[in-house]
Formats: sequence, C-alpha cells, structure tokens
Amino acid sequence: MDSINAFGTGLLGAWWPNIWLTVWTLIKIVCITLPVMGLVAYLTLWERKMIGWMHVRLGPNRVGPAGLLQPIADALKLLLKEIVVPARANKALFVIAPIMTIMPALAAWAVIPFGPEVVLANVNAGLLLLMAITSMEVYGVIIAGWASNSKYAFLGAMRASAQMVSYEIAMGFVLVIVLMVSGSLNLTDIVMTQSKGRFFDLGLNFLSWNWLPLLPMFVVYVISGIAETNRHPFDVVEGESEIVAGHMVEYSGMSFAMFFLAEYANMILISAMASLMFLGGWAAPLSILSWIPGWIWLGIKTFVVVSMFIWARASFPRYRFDQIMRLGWKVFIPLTLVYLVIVAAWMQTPWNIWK
Amino acid sequence: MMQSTSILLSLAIWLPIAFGIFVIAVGNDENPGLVRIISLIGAVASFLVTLPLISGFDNAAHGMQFVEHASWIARFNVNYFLGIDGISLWLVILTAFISIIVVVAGWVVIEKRVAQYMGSFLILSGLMIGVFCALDGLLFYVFFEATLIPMYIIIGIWGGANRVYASFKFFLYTLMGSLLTLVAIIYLYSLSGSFSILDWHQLPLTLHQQILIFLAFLAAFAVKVPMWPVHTWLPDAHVEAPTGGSVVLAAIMLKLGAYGFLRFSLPIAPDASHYLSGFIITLSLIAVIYIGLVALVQTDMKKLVAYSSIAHMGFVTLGFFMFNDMSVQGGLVQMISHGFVSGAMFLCIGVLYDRVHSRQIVDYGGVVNTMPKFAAFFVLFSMANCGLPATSGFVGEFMVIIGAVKFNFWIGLLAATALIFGAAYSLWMVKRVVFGAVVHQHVKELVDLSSREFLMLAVLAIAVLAMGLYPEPFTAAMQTSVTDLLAHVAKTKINAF
Amino acid sequence: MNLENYFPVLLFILVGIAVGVIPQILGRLMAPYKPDAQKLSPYECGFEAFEDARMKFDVRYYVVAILFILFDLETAFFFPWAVAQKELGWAGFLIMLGFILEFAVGFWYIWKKGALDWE
Amino acid sequence: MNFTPAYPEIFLLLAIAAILLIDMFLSDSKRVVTHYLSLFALVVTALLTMSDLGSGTSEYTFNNMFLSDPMSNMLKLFSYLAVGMTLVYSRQYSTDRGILGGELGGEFYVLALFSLLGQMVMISGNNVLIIYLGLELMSLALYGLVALRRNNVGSTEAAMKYFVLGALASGFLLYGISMLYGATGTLDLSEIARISSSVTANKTILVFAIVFIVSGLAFKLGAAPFHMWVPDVYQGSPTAVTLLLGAAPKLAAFAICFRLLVEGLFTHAVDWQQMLIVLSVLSMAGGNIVALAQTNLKRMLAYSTISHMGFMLLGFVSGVSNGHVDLNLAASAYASSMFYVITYVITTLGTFGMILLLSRNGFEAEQIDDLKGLSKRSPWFALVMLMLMFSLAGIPPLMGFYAKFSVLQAVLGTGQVWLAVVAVLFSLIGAFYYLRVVKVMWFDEPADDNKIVAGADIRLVLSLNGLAVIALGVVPESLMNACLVAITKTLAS
Amino acid sequence: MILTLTHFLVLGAILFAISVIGIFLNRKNIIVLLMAIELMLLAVNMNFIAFSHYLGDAGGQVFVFFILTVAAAESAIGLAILVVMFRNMDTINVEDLDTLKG
Repeated sequence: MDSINAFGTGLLGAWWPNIWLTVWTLIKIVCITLPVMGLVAYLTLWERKMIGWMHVRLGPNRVGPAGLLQPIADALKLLLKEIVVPARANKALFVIAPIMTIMPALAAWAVIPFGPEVVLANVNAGLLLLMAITSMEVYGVIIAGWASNSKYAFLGAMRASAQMVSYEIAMGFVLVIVLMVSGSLNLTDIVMTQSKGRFFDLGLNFLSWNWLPLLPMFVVYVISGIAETNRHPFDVVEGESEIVAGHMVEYSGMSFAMFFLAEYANMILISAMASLMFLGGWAAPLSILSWIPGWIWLGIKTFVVVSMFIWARASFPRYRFDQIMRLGWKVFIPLTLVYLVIVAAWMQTPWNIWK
Repeated sequence: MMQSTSILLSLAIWLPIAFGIFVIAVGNDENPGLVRIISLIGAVASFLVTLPLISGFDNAAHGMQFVEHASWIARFNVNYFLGIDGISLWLVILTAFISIIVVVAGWVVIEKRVAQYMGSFLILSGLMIGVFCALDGLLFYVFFEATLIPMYIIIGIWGGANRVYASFKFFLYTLMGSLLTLVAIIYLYSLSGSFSILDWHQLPLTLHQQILIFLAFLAAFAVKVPMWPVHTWLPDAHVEAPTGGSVVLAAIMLKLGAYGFLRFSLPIAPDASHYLSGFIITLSLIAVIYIGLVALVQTDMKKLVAYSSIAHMGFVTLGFFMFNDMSVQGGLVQMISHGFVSGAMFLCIGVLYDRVHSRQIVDYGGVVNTMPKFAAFFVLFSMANCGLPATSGFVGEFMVIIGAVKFNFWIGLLAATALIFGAAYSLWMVKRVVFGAVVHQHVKELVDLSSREFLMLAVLAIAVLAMGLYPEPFTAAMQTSVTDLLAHVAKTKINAF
Repeated sequence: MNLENYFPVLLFILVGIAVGVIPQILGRLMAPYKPDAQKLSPYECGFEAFEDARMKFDVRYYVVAILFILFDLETAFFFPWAVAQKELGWAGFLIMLGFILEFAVGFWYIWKKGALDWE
Repeated sequence: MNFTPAYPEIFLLLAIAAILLIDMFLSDSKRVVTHYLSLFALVVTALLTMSDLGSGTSEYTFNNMFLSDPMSNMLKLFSYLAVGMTLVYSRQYSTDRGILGGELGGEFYVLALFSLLGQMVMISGNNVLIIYLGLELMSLALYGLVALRRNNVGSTEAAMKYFVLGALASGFLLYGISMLYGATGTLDLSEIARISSSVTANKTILVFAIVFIVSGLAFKLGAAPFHMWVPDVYQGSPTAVTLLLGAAPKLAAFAICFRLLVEGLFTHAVDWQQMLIVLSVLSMAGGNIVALAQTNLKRMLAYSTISHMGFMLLGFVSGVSNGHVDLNLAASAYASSMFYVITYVITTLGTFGMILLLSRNGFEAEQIDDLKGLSKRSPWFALVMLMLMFSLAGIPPLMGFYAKFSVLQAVLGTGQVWLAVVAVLFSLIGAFYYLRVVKVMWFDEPADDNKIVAGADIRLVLSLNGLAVIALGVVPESLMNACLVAITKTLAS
Repeated sequence: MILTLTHFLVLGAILFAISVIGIFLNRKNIIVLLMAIELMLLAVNMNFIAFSHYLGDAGGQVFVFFILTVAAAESAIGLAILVVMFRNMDTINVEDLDTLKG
C-alpha cells in the first residue's frame, strides 16, 4: 500500500501534490465503497436465506449455485425497469431524494476504523461526524415523501421521519454514555479503550468490552438501530398492508434501488458501529486469538449483529405506530437518561472500571 | 446658607393643597353642602395664614424674607427654598384672597362634581402661591407646571361648549413655553451648579448666553402673560372656562408670567433684557393698542374682558422693560389691581351668565332696571378696568405711563392713548349691557344679587377702591425690592468674567 | 486544528452523491421510458386522487419534530461534558446533574401534558 | 465556587421548575395556587437579592461570567416588582381570555417567570455569551406568551411579527458580538473593555461591531427606525402579555445597553453616541408624531414607548462629551437613563394595569374611547390614570417629570443644547395625546355605565401604583440617588 | 489557495446579507423567513468559528454551541407559532399579516 502511495507521490507529487492526494483518497474510498456495495447485495440474499431457514424453507436457490447470483439478477432487473416520475411530482426533489438517502449511508463509512490504523479519516470528532451524517438520512425520506405527490408516500415519510428522529434521541444518549466511558470522540480511541482492564489482563477480552457493563445500552442501541433503519418490527412506514411501501411507493427501477441500497448499507453501518462501540471493534475476543487479523473480527461481529436484525424481523410481530413512539419516548429516553446518571456517578466512585 | 425662619409660606402653600386633597377624597355629589363648607374653611384658613406675612413684612429689609430652606434633591442641589420679597408679597396675598372669592363664586353655580371643582381650585391656589414663593428654580418650575393640571381639568370639565379645544390650547401653549424654560433652568444649573434663583442672579453670563436664556424664559412667560402674538389661547380659555376658572386665570395665572419676568428674565439676564427691551416694548405696545382695538369689536363679554386683560398685561410688561422705579412699580401695582378688577369683571359676567346663560352683549341692555345693585358694582369695576382715577386701575397705569414718559416720550404717549381704548371698550360695554332700555324678556325677569354675590363683589369693590385711594401699603412694600432689582439689572453681568 | 483529516470525508460525500446519481442515469438510459397518464398518476388504491396529496396532517408530527430539535440539542450539551467527564470529577457531575434534572423537569412536563401520546 | 451572587437566579429557576410541576396537578379551580406560588417565589427572590444589596460591591461568579453589582440588584428588584404587579393585574384578565387554565394550565405564570429569569441573567451578565443567553431566554418566553391566546388572529400575528423581528434583532446583536469577539479575542466584558481601549484592537472591526450591536439593541429597545414590531406586538398581544413585555424587559434592555456599550466599549463612546443620537431623535420624533394618530390605546402606548425609549437613550449620549471622559459626569448621565427607565416602567405598569382593570370578560378596554367618562364611573381610578398620563407626559410634580428632568440635565451637562430643545419639543407633541386620554376620561360622557368589576388586589395595587407616581414625584431624591449610587459603584468597579 | 480570516468573514457577511435581504424582501412565505433567520445565525457562527480559529481561543466555539442551541429553541418556537397561525389564518403568506393596523 505504502509503496503504491510512494509511487503515486513520485509520479504526480512533483508537480501537483493535491491531485495525487485526491486520487489516492479516491482509491481508498473505492476500496471501501465496493465491498460495502457487495456486502449489501449479499446481505439481501443472506436475509432471504436466513428467514427462509427460520421459516423452514429454502430461500432463493435458483439463480446460480444455491442462489448465489440472485443479488446480481435483482440488480439487473432493477436497472432495466422504467423510472416513473409521477405527474405533478416535484421533479428535482424527486431525483434528489434517493441521492440524499444513499449519500450519508456511504459517506459515514469514512470514519469507521477497520483496524488500529486502518481508517480513511481518523478525525477527532468521529462519533459526532457519524451522528451528523447519519442524521441526514431523514432528509432523503422527507424529500421523497414530499416530492412524490402521493398521500401514501407523504404519510409514510411523516411516519418514517418521526420515528427516525425519535429514536435518534435515545441513540444519542447511548452514544453519550459510550463517549463518557471512553473519554474520546475518536472511534479508534473508543475501540482502544475497550481493550484494557482486569479481564483484558486475564486474556478474556470480550468481558472487558463495553457491552457487558453497558448491557442495557447495548440493547437500546440495537433496538434503536432497527427503528432507525425502519426495519421490521418497526416498519410501519412501509407496512405493506397499510401504506404499501411508505415514502418509496412512487419510486421504481434504479431510483428505488437507491433506497433499497441505502437501507441495507445503513444496517451494516449500524451493526459496524455497534461492534465498534460495544463489542471491541477489531479486537479478538480472547487474547490467544489475536493472530487473526482485526478486520476479520470486525467483520464477524458486524455479521452477528446484522443477523440479529434479520432474526428480529423473522421473530416479532409488527408494532403499531403509537407503540413505537411510546417505546422511543417513554421507555428508551428515560432509561438512557437514568443509566447516564448511574454511569456518570459510577465513574466518580473508586469502583470506576474505565480508568 | 440661609436658615429657615418661619413656616408661614409652607402653610400658605400646603394648607390649601391639603384641604383640596381632603375635599376630593371625602367629597362626592351626595354631600355638596359639606364639601362647600369644608372648601370655604380651607380657603379662609389659607388666607388667614397669609395675613401674618403682611404684618411681619419688613418694608425696609433687603433680600428675601420668611425664608425656608430644606434640602430636597441633594444630588442636583435642588432645595425646598421659599421666600418672598416686596415683589411677591402682594401676589401671594392676592392669590389666597381670590381663592376665597372663587370658592364663594362657585357656591351654588357648580352642581356637578362639586368636590372635584372645589378641590381643584384649592390645589391650584396652593400651587400658585408656591410659584410666587419658590426661590429654587426647579421648585418654581414644578409649581409653575403643576398649575396646568388643575386648570386643564377645570376648563375641560366645567367649561363651556368648546371647552375641549380651549383646554387643549391652554395646556399645550403653556407647556410649549415652559418646556423651553426647563431647558434654560437646567442650562443655568449646568453653568452654576445650583438651582437657587438667587445664585443665578449673581451668575456671570456672556451676552450670547443671556440672550438664549432670556428667549427661553420669554417663551414661557410671554405665553403666560400673554404677550402678542402668543396670546390666542387666552380668549378661548377665558370664554370656555367656568367663572371661577376665568377669575383665577385672569387674576393670578397671568401674573405668573409677569412675575417670572421680574424674578428670572431681568435679574438673570440683565444685559439681554436691555438688549432686547426694544423688542419687548414693541410687543407690549402692540398688545396694548392692537388688542385694545380687538377688544373693542368683541360681542362676547367674556372675550372682551379677556382681550382687555391682554391689553392690561401689556402695560405690565411695558412697565417692566422701562427699567425705572416708577414703571416697574407701576407694573406691579397694575398686576395686583388687575387681579382684583379682572376677577371682579369675570364675576360680574358670571353673575349675568348664571341667570341668562348668555355672554353676548346684545342679549342684555337695561340691566340696571332690574339689577340696580349689580349695575353699581359693574360700573365701578368697568371704570377701574379702564383706569379711572380713584380706582386701583388708575394707579398702576398712571405710574407706568409716567415711567414710560421718562424713558421715552413717544412710548409714553402711545401708552397713554391706549388708555382711551380701554375706556372705550369698557364703558361702551357697560353702556350696552347695563343702561338703555330693556329689550329682552329675560332681562326683565332678572333678580338682583343674592347676599352671597353681593358680599363677594363688595369685598372686591372695597379692595379696588382702597387700592385706588391709598396705594401706599402696596408700593411701600415693593419699594426696596424694586430698587434693589433695578440696581441689579443696571449692572452688566458680562464684565464679571 | 487539522482540517486535512476531513478532506476524505468531503470526498466520500461527493462519491456518495455520485453513487446516487450514476445508477439513476444508467437506469434512465438502459430502462424503457414510456410514460402515460395512467402510469404517472399517483398511487391511490385504484381510484382517482380526489385531493392534493400535500394535505394538512396531524399536528403531532410537528410536536415530534420540535421536541426532537430540542432534545437533540440537549444531547449536544452532553458531548463535551461526557468527553471530559473523567477529569471534571464530582463537581462536574453535580453541575451536569443539575442540567439533567432540568431536562427531566421538562421531559416530565411534556409527558404529563400528553405531547408524547399517540393514541 | 461561590455561587452567592447567583442565588436569586438559582432559586428562581428551582422555583419555576417546582411551579411548573405543581401546576400540572392543579385543576382550574385551584389555579390561584400557582398565582400565589409565583408571587411567593418573587418575594423570596427579592429577599435573596436584597440580602446581597448591602455589600455594595461587585461580586463575580461562574468564572467572572456572572456578576452581581448594585446596579444589577436594583434593576432586578424593579423587575420583580414589575412582574409581580403584572401578575396581580392580569389574573382575572388572563383567566377570562383563555390564556390561563384549561389546556394551558398555568403556563402563563411559568413563562412570565422564565422571561424574568432571562432578564435577571441579562442584567447580571458580565460576558457577552451570558448576556445573549439571558436575552434569548427572555425573548423565547415572551414569544410564547404573545402567542398564548391561540385562537386569536391578532395574537398569533403579533407573535409571528415579534418572533421574526426579535430573531432578526438577535441576529444583528450576535453579528456585532462576533465582530467584537474578533476584535478583542474575548467574550468577557471587562477584558473587552481593557483590550478595546488598547491600541492593538482592530478599529475597523470594532466600528463594525458597534454598528451592529447598536442596531441590535435598538431593535430590542424598540427605538426608531428599528421599532416596526412594537405597535403591532403591543396591540396584538393579550394586554397582560403586553404589560409583561412592555415593562420589565425595558429594565433588562437598559442593563445590556449599559453592559455592552458602557462597560464594554466605553472608550469608543464617541462612536456609539453618534448613532444613539440619531436613534434617539428618530424615536422621539416618530413615536410621538405617529402616536397622535392612534385610536387604539395599546397602540398609542406602543408609540409612546418608542418615544420614551428615545428619551431614555438621551442619557446614554451624554456620558462623554467631546471625547472628554469625566466619570462623575458619565455616572450621572447613565444614572439619569436608569432613573428614566425605572420611572417609565412604574408608570407604564399603571397604565396597562388600568386597561386590565377596565377589561371584562368579553370586553377589551383597548380603544381610547373605552375610557370615556371614566371619571363618572370611578373618580378614583380616573384620577390615578390622570396621574399616570401626566407622568408620562412629564408634567411636574409627577414622577415622569423628574425622569425627563434628570435626562435633560445630563444632556445639557454635556452642552448639547439643541438636543435638549429637540427633546422637549417632541415631548410637547407627546403631551397632546396623553391629554387626549385625560380628556376622554374626564370631559366626555360615559359610553357605558358598567361598574368596574375587578378584584380587591388589582384595585389596591393599582392605587398604590398611582400613589407611587405622585409620591416619587414629591420626593424623587431617594430613587434618583439610588440610581446614581448604583451606577457610580458599578462604573468604579 | 490559502484560506485566510478574510475569506471566512466575507463568507459570513455574504450569508448575513442574504438572510437580511431574505427577511426584508420576502413577501411570500413565512417559512422562508424562518430559514433566513437560521441562515443569519449560521453566518454569525461562521464568524465566530473563524475568529476562534484564528485567535486560538475556544470561547468562540463555545458561543457557537450555544447559538446552535438557541437557534433550535428559536425555530421550535417559530414553528409552533407558525402552526398556530396557520390554523387561525389558513395562510403562511407574509402579506396576509396585516390585521394589526393603527
């Protein structure tokens, strides 16, 4: 890697260092984006497979061996479908909405560390940046609903955005707690601070990670994550029997694919964040397993959390909208607030485990 | 610093005010009798406390007497500083005296809101005495301005048909002038660091400053006097005001302005006074002659008397700006005399108005046939008004004319001719109202003076005659103060730098 | 402050936008495009739309939006404190507790007022 | 850290929180409990402030961001008084108008107290950040209060206008503050004063800062030409709220003018004085002349406020003459402004209290003609109103006169004779419309003979208010001196 | 290109000017007014951040923090008033704000 960088610097750097820097960064971005896209594609397959198994059926199995080419087929199908722009829709906004949805889902990856030094932008305010970028998802939803000039889309957008912002508060508090125990906004630091303490010394890394002392918050975070991505069982937004596909109802073809892509990219992102903040990121669960590369551990953890998303989808009945809002406002926010105080007080006592 | 030696002046000021507040507080339209009696007691008591001022006044003494001095707003060196000299002595007594007359005049005429009416007059009386006694600039201003409130109310509530217009005009005209005075007062403070008028008398000022100050004071006092051309509020106010209001306006309020000239303009800005004396004399002569002519053509008795007041006050200002003993004393005597005479004139008109509810001259004629006693008084006061010898009006005007002749023969001549106009409009009115054949039915039905009215007019008549026949006590008290004042005014302040 | 670290983020945002734009253009180019009135009419369960879709909607959505803004910014105040919490000690804790209590009062108030009810 | 100087604020905050919570559990019939609790909170706050009054020095807390000095204590005490009186005046009115009770509960009280808290913070801020926060706390509560009468078109419109222009004003002020920060590199007012007087300060940026700060303050004060919101908001708000935003906030506005301009930028007084002269003359002219044409009492009083604020600013333009700094002179000038604003607040409380007194359920006494023949219906209150009107007009021996007097004294003290003449001429115009109110009350026949229905508490407080205007007119010295002492000590420290 | 303090100040000034123009010239939609107000605060924030960075003083950033909060509270109240107004007047047109006239 470094040698390529050196070569590039030698090639272009002499005349125009900024150009090379840009190209180099672009290369790295592509290195992140393409795997993410691939993961998204295969996540859809995995979802269908897993739900199939849980339903004791096979799931996709026709396209390619064991259905492995199914995502490719889906993508091609969507690519070749007509993009319908409804009459009296706001054309410009209608086109912008999918962009506004997919952009944050991807851009957020800029600050996700895949290893101790492996991060595109090692910024100090990483967590804050992550929050800022993911918050922009709401714009896509609202714009899509408004631009479509359809009641279903509009209602769906209203619901989706209300739900997303509601859970964002709870999520914010969880992040504050994580922040508090790690004392840094930098995601790399957050991961690092989990790899110390008594259990770490014993080699039982996984017990020193945040998920254990902050278990309630971990639960809240995962549930909020599900709600945030409008996934089942919080998917009243696109409850098929109520308002069809919610804000995306008027979208078709590649425009729709963008929303679809963004939803799954967000799932992965949230899972990755959960892994970073609660599950020790790239660290191995036991010291003796440290020889396995960090990014594999991170991948495994993310995969586990994503699978929990799917698991939840297959297992729970859909919530009513009022129940969703109640859970968010009347359960999660007080809960996180109380836990915040508890942890803060705990940290002041001699029994503080996050020194 | 002068020490307080007496509380007489405070009593004279605050007693009527206290009575006024009391009357307003307890009185309502259900017990008018009680209100009237309390008010009368208040007015008489207030008059009585002023009498020791005459007996205790030392005619020969220089400076202020009955001085009271107490700190009021120490931060701006504002003091509760009272005192009188020969110039203000008789004005104080006149005010207290007129208050009794006013209370009696409104005895039965005022039927609605008696308490408020009586209370306003009592408070007004106290405030006006305060103006004459104040030796502190701000205190003076406070009293001076505060008189506007009760007067505004009096004109506005108990006035005639056009009272709202008249009351507004009265208020705003007066306020306009006095606000500039306020600027001048504060300006003087910023120069001298004191609000004492006596300190200001000694304050050296450049001619430029003096002229500005003089003009600022002129704005207030000229409106109040009133001098031509800012006199137009006066006929309206007089015509619309109730009888008591007109009496107070004519008898005392106008004197506030004239008094201001003597207390402020002349001694504080002597050089400017000399510098601008021609201007003032011109205005005064215009008032005397032109307004006299205007009075001549009036058909409304009250308006006529109002214009005659302007003309008479013109004599006063004329006298003041001749800068000699005779003329200034004449002006002062004229002020007092005019207080009695114009008050009496308005009362007479009030008497008629109460019976006929008209002030138009043409509505009368031959009043002597039905109201002989009244006619006698009316003729007497009219004669005094035009300055016939043996009445008080003569003394003042005569002295002013003498002084004027001393100053400049032609001015004296002009002033003297003005006497003729005075005689013309007064006597012509008398002729048309009192004498002649009875034309109107309502004149036939007139009843003569009640004992209350008789008493009232008789007292005034005595005063007018006494002053006309024996002006000595009045002039004697003034002598020293006026001499001192003129001596002071004769000295320039510019060189003091 | 080192702004260079943020350059990749900016670049990634641009790439994200590109990822949103390019497939849509591709879709336009490769997919058929044959609009007709029926196809373009808004989705409405089969019958014609009889009113504008941008209708009045439940005011509670506004309430949620407003509450979100407020609460989200309250969270923002926790961030700097949370980072420095270890150094601030009990004093910092107590001061923040005051803030949290105030927050709680407001929260209790809106709860009691029914701003959080959707039934 | 020693929080003593901030005890009143801390207590009030706790009290508000408590009242907010207690109020939730009260039924409308018991709403009066909130009323008395609010008043009680004010009394305790006042006692806390008074306990600090004796020291007479400036005490700082929160890292010099917050201070308690004689001036702040005095202004705060008058703020409590103003808010307390407003609450008493408006109890019946608010209940009748649906801004109290029902769905809203006692929010009126809570918001009123929050706005007071904001004012207190403004008054005590020694750091532009704190001042800004106080300002916003006050403004936000007031925006809410104006809109409290939710089904009334005028009220919501007024709220919208108030909000937009208030936010605009904050924007201007903030922009100025940002420039100030840029020029001095600090947010602390004492530091700003120190650095801005040194040669190193960037003069251009400072002048920019002053321009924007002065415009922002003018907006908040309602001085012309930034007065557009005042008439509409005064007219459109429920009268109780008009009083809340017309009285006490003026004290706080004075305080921030003093803090920012005098304490922060005293060395640049020449620059801001020029601007204030323009504002002041425009306000006096615009306010007084336009007020002449009004038939709505509240609107008329709004324009009169504009003119009074112009007059008040005269004190500010007299602190420094020709660049020559004399601290005694300056203290006297600013004290006269302070006295003016306190006088204005006391008087204005009474006038709006009168409107509240005369309003009944279903009847707003907002038109000037609604006062017709008041002297017949209630001589005493007509007298009180007369006193208040003459006081506003500046006729002695009422309190308003001494306010005008002391300001004029300051103006003439710096030799600005023409300014004084302009000021008195405009107050002459002003006298006309106050006289008109008196005329309507005293000279006209009553249009309706309804008895005044109002509680004993309103009657008592309003009477005391009227008496205060006279009493402080007869003996103005104590209040004047208190202002002077407060300002002198504040300037000295 | 090197970004200097002046660049940021000019940017702030431009934003500020746009928002002021937006408030005074906008006669259509109140939402635009609210947005202009937000923009104004952002312009101020830009100034503060720039100054704070170039002066090396954190105070300005703290101020921005509070401005953001206040801006949020302000827009919350603004929106609430807007909703109430729309219910009463059925319009959010600036020109319809004319019931209050003397």
